[in-house]
Amino acid sequence: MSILKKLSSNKVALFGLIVLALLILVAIFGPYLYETSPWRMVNRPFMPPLENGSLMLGTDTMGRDVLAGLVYGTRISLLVGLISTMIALLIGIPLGASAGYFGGWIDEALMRFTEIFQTVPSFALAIVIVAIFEPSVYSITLAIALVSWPPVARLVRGEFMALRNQEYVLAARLNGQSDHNIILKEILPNTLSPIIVMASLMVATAILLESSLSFLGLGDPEIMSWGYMIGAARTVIRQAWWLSFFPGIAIALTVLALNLVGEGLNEALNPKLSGSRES
Amino acid sequence: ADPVYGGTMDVVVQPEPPSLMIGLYSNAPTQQVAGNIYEGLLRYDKDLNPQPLLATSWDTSEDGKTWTFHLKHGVTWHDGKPFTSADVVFSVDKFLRQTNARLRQSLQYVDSITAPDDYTVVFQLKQPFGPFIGLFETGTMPMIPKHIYEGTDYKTNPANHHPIGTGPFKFAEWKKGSYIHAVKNENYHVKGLPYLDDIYWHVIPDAASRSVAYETGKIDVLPGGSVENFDIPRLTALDNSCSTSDGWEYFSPHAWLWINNRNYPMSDKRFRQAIMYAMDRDFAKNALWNGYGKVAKGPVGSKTNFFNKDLPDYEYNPKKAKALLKEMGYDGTPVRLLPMPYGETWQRWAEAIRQNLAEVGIKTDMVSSDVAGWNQKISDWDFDLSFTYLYQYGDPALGVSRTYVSSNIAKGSPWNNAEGYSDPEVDKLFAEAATAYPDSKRQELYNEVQAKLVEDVPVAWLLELEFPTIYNCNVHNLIDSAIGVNDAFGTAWIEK
Amino acid sequence: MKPLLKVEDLSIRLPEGADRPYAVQNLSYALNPGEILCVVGESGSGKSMTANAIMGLLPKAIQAERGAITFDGHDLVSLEERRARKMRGNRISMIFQEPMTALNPLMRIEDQIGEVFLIHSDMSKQQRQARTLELLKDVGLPDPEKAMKVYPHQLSGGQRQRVMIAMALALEPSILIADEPTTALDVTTQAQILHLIKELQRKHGTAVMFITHDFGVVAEIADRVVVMQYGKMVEIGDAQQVLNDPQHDYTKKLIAAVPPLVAPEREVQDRSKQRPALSVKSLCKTYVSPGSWFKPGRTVHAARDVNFDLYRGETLGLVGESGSGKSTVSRCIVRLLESDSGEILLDGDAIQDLDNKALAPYRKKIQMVFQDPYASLNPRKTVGRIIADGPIAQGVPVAEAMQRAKELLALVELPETALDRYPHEFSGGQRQRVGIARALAHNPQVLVADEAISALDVSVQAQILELIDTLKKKLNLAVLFVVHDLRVAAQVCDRIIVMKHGQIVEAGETKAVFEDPQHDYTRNLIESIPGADWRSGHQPQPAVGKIA
Amino acid sequence: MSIQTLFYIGGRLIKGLLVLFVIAIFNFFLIRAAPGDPAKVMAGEAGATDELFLQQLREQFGLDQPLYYQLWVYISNLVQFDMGETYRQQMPVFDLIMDRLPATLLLTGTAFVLSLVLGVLVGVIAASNHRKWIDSAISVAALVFYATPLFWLALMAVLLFSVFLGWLPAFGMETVGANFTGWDRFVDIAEHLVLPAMTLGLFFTAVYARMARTSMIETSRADFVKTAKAKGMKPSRVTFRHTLRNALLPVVTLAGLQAGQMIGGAVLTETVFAWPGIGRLMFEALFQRDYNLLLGVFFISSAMVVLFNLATDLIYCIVDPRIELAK
Ligand SMILES: Nc1ncnc2c1ncn2[C@@H]1O[C@H](COP(=O)(O)OP(=O)(O)OP(=O)(O)O)[C@@H](O)[C@H]1O
Ligand SMILES: Nc1ncnc2c1ncn2[C@@H]1O[C@H](COP(=O)(O)OP(=O)(O)OP(=O)(O)O)[C@@H](O)[C@H]1O
Ligand SMILES: [Mg+2]
Ligand SMILES: [Mg+2]
Repeated sequence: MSILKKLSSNKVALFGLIVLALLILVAIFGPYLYETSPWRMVNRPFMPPLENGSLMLGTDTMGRDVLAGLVYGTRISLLVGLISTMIALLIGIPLGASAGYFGGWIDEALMRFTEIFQTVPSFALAIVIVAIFEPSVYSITLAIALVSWPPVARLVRGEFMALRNQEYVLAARLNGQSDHNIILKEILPNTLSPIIVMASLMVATAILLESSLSFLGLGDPEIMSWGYMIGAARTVIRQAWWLSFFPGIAIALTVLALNLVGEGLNEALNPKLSGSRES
Repeated sequence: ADPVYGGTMDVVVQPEPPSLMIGLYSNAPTQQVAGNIYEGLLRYDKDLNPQPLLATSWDTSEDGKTWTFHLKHGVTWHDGKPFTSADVVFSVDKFLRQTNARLRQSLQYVDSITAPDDYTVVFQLKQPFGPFIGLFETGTMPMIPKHIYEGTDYKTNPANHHPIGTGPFKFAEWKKGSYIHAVKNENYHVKGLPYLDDIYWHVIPDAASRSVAYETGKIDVLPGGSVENFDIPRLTALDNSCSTSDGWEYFSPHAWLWINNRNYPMSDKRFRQAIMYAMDRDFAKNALWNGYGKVAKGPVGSKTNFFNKDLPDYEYNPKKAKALLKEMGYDGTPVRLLPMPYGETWQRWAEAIRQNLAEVGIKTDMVSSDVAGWNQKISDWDFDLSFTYLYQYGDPALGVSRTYVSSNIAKGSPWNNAEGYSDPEVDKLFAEAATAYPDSKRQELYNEVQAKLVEDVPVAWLLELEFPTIYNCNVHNLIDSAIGVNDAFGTAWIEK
Repeated sequence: MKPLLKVEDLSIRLPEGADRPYAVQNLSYALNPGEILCVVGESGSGKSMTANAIMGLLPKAIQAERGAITFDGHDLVSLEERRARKMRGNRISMIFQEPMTALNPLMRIEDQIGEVFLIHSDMSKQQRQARTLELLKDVGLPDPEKAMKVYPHQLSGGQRQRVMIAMALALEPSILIADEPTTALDVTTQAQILHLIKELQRKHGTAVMFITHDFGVVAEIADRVVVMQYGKMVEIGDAQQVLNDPQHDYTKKLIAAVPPLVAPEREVQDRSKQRPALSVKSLCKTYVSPGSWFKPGRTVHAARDVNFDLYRGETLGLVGESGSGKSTVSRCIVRLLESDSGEILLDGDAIQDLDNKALAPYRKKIQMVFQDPYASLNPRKTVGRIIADGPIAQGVPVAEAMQRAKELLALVELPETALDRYPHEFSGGQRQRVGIARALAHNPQVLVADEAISALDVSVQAQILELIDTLKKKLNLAVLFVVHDLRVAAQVCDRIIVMKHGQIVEAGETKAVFEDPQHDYTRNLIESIPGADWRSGHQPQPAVGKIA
Repeated sequence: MSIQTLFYIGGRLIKGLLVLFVIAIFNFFLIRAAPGDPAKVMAGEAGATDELFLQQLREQFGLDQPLYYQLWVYISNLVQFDMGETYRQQMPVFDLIMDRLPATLLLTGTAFVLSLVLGVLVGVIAASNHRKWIDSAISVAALVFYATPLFWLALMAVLLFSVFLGWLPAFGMETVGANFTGWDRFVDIAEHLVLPAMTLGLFFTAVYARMARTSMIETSRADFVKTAKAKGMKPSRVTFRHTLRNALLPVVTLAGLQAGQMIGGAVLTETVFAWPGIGRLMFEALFQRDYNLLLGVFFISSAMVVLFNLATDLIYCIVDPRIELAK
């Protein structure tokens, strides 16, 4: 589609897109390169990178393959990022849409509700939720989703408020279309581009959040994730820099790629920024 | 070199103690700090022999039931009031009996505590109690000022915020979240002590920061367990950095895996034995504990009294483990593994053991939880396998039997017989051993019970832990008793 | 006479990807001292670009490729920036189209005007203030002392435009460039502003380059006229000559599209026996903007006791100034707004209190055409769906609805292939046709058109008007035509209602109202129409063919 | 200040209090959903326990009461601005928080001001060099900092500046035991502040820089900027008098939102740098199930958010005359 075309004409965004595509490939197929789990202690601990041909990034404190950890971590990071974003959208969009479309007391009630979530410091809330429901991929994903939906609701509400009085929406009402229809078929498709942009950035934020939680020891113990790797490597950062360095780079790169794509999308989808007309 | 006076010592305390009122809170960080402020009647040297402190001498009757303690003259509390036998009676009979759960168990054997005069205290026991003379250390039986606490609500007494003891250091200030400051007690009852002017205990919540603090010279003493084990070789290799494993003899922390004996497949002895064979405890000792510690042979630590030297070994032998599993017809039911939320090393250890178990065909699901959740799960018996480590307090009757006797099976505590092991013979042997007299008789009984337990594997013993204390070599005489940094730093001094 | 400013062979190149290679091409004309030169042309013809080039305000990506702009012995195209700055705001100044956004919202009026003095003179603060006050008085701002202290948002559009003019004239420049300064304003306000510019120009002898696309405005003020199309100048000449005797086809076409200000003779029908298709009785609507604990809400009576009937086969014009309540009334009628009281009878049935469900069958009978051809079509739907979705929602099978959409496209003179295309692929006029097709999909009896042509270029306007007229006759529609352009109203309406502050002040047959307005307000409106004398029947009409 | 503004502030505060009230109830139940209780945790630390001991603790904390009663006690204390006592430290929650809050405010405040000033400055530089190399350089740098996990950055900073270079202290808020006063103390704290404020601030610097840049570019296309240029103004003056002020409006909004969130967001930084703030306090309270303390920290940080939001709106209203408070 033309969006893709526009995206790929933006070199920086293209770079992000390529990195992201590679990451997705690694996430999907990477684990098949390793027969067993990334937890397997394959060699002596603290082997620096490049020392052993089959262990390119060396081994960690327990003699586990760092590269294997990174590969498995990709999948989990992307998955947690994507799913939590999806849940946040599933909460935020209907909420924001109803608030923005119906206005009045519905708006008031929903926005007060949103405000409560926005008033509690989000990272602290995420920590508490994960700690309370005990760390697992599910609780982490849920916690991230729960703290990240309010901006979605606000954005969607804003868009709906702006669009609900657009003439094509009025026309649809005159046509006798139901509210349900108008929300879903008339307005929602027109709010998609800012939502997509926001979602791409939310995935990035979610990945950061997941790694922060893991770093604090609130990761899923069954799962090798980047944040876990850094958290576990923190105590040995002096002996083995590579243990926290590589996962740190992996996170930064992923988040960077997502941001680049997000910005590229923003430019491609938002005519205000596309700079074709400046007057 | 000769001791010199003066100087400030910076010590790490982790985590921040909840309170310094040692009579109410008997956890390690409280004792680390308050051990300098409060004192018990006795101390113990590194071979666990009692030494005089507030009591200058003690004697026991022929039948081992009457113990008489003679108190030191001229001891004063930090507020200037004299310390007398009335304080001892109040502390033990009133205060600690009410507040200290662990001591309460032992006080069951005590019939009465009386003070014939100001400097004599007599403990009358119901029957001989082998470990009795081991109860007088600061953390177990601290002396509490009667004139401050009598007739008050102990828990809310304002003095809890400004502890008054007889120790070589006086409480000065506690900046919550940052540090605790104690200064020299000029009127300390041991002439010439202490050497140090003051001590700061720093609260540094993060282990990595603690090692950086030591490295940059901000901290003189890292008590055992306050940095991650991975850092120990590096920190000890620094210039002018010393380390010692001394000071844990009294506690001799013993680590094991709880095995919930109630459920299949753990209910099968062969399964439990298989676990013992499956674990590579030497690897754990070397990779995780930097070679510190000792692979545990059985329920009693090798430094604890009445250790049985002739127990068989469970060596690392996956083949044997697999054979045992096959023999019992293990169907591959996965078991839950609950790591101990006490830091990196424990987490890594759980990962290693999970891998060990996986290799012999036992699938584990790791369950994650924080300290509270972990406590709760163990207390509620909601686990299959879980880590723990417990102190032995120098005597199996104090620190070992509690884990194995069936009278101690009760929901609600993570420190009793949580694994649910029950064997009448073991119960009987432990009960007899605690009150047998003299020690040779006890040794016999304990040997027997250890052999029985090692065969049954009610829990999977891991290591006798050692937590080396790392300190600046300018500090001398840091550790001079069996409780190490938990004792007062009265004799410690800093070379200029 | 020596020209003040000379544009010679100017070509401005557009960046790649623009809709054409040059914004303006080989442009040459001169501006004489003291004259008003109007630059006219349709949207995108390069009018603003030329002005920007003169001011040295071309966007970075756009460069004057060739040519010269000579002023006071300097070539403005090649003049170095530092010296050009001295000229800007001082010798040449400019007013922009949008008074609402052309002022800095965060600065007081006083400071924004004072800034000009600050840059170009060394007046003291007091002097600056005094001059500012004088200027504001000059441009006829009410209560100038107070106006100095306010922020732009506290002024109306017309007032803001006056501030802009004051600012532009602050240093008595030799040249004033006005880029569509009245397009966004009401007719009455427009008349005042035009008057003001003319006045000031006479007083100070300023040369004015006036950019507009409205021939009425040209007729009102121009001395000379430049006509532009696609970046090229197609005609230049005296105002009278260009207006009344255009040479170039394009100019002819433009002028022909301007509706003459005479209401054509119409057959007056007696409809008293007919039942009205729509009947509005004592309609009231009041907006109360919510106040708070200590501040009373703002109350606007947007419709007060509005009464009228509308019959099939007739076009009723609803005119009035901005804010007089036209949209309010029309939206109440179609039940997009809830009225406060009064009755709305559609084909004899009262519909004002029906709930959504009960209203559904009536929705078919009354439909609306919207103002903005860009905003009124959902950009994510195909034209076919846009037209068919209404009937589909009312239960018509999809295939049948699509078939009907095809017929409707033919009816509004759009190709059948439009069915599967998206709105952005169409021009404004074509989109408006889609909008009309959508409104007709239900076979309505009443069609409400709220400013349905205001957003379109003149030539396109004419086409849409004709289409509506044809359809009205063909389908025997009752059309409520809301419009602020009286020229248009005069041409298309059978009867006219004039609104002011939510009330109907005058109603009657179009011709009667125009020729003999009863109410002062109506009279004032008619007099404010720019170039009222031109093409009002008092002068000979240009001989032009009918436009397609 | 006009009576209207006062009324407005009053109204907002009341609304804020209502929100806080709901949050308090929400948190109350959330926290009780966690397994374990403070008595267990404390018993656990003691290394030995029996039912009697647990019972004593629960009685002392009032945890033996039914849940609705505990809630009632909590709420009725709260409306009297009493947050109860901490279970561990046995002191009023409010005192403990007030003890730790200044440290957090110092850290986040410094980071906030630093990042706002630096971010806007860098953003403006980038925008005024739009599409030149310096713009790209700044954009890339901002993106990289934006994408780098905070805790990782903190680790690297400690490694570099404290361990290898030895320039700056790696943890704590001041040199303990040095007993500095006056200027010396100020310098001491400042030195300790550098690393944590930098790590916390860098991320936000990146955020503001990006925001300021976009906003500047967008605003520079506004009509009134054209008007200003048409007056013959120097570009620098156009930028600072006209573009910047308008471009800052969205930055102010964002900054207000984030100022509130920074309080809670400092947990990571406070952990790595052993900064004795309330983020860390919360973290510990959570794991110790110190309900009152945890609720207190949540309440205070939420209250800060409410206050910051109000402050933002007031500032916004001062900066932007179009905004009328009473709306
Ligand atoms: N910033 C820009 N970048 C690219 N093309 C532009 C830009 N600004 C204007 N154009 C193009 O330049 C041409 C002339 O535009 P200009 O603004 O001068 O038209 P105009 O006659 O003023 O129209 P209007 O009546 O709509 O104001 C148009 O084709 C337009 O698309
Ligand atoms: N939603 C609203 N809330 C409050 N006041 C409103 C609202 N909509 C319109 N008004 C006010 O009602 C009055 C009539 O507005 P309306 O839109 O009907 O005027 P109009 O004649 O259509 O004007 P225009 O020619 O500008 O379209 C105006 O004063 C307007 O400010
Ligand atoms: Mg223009
Ligand atoms: Mg209108």
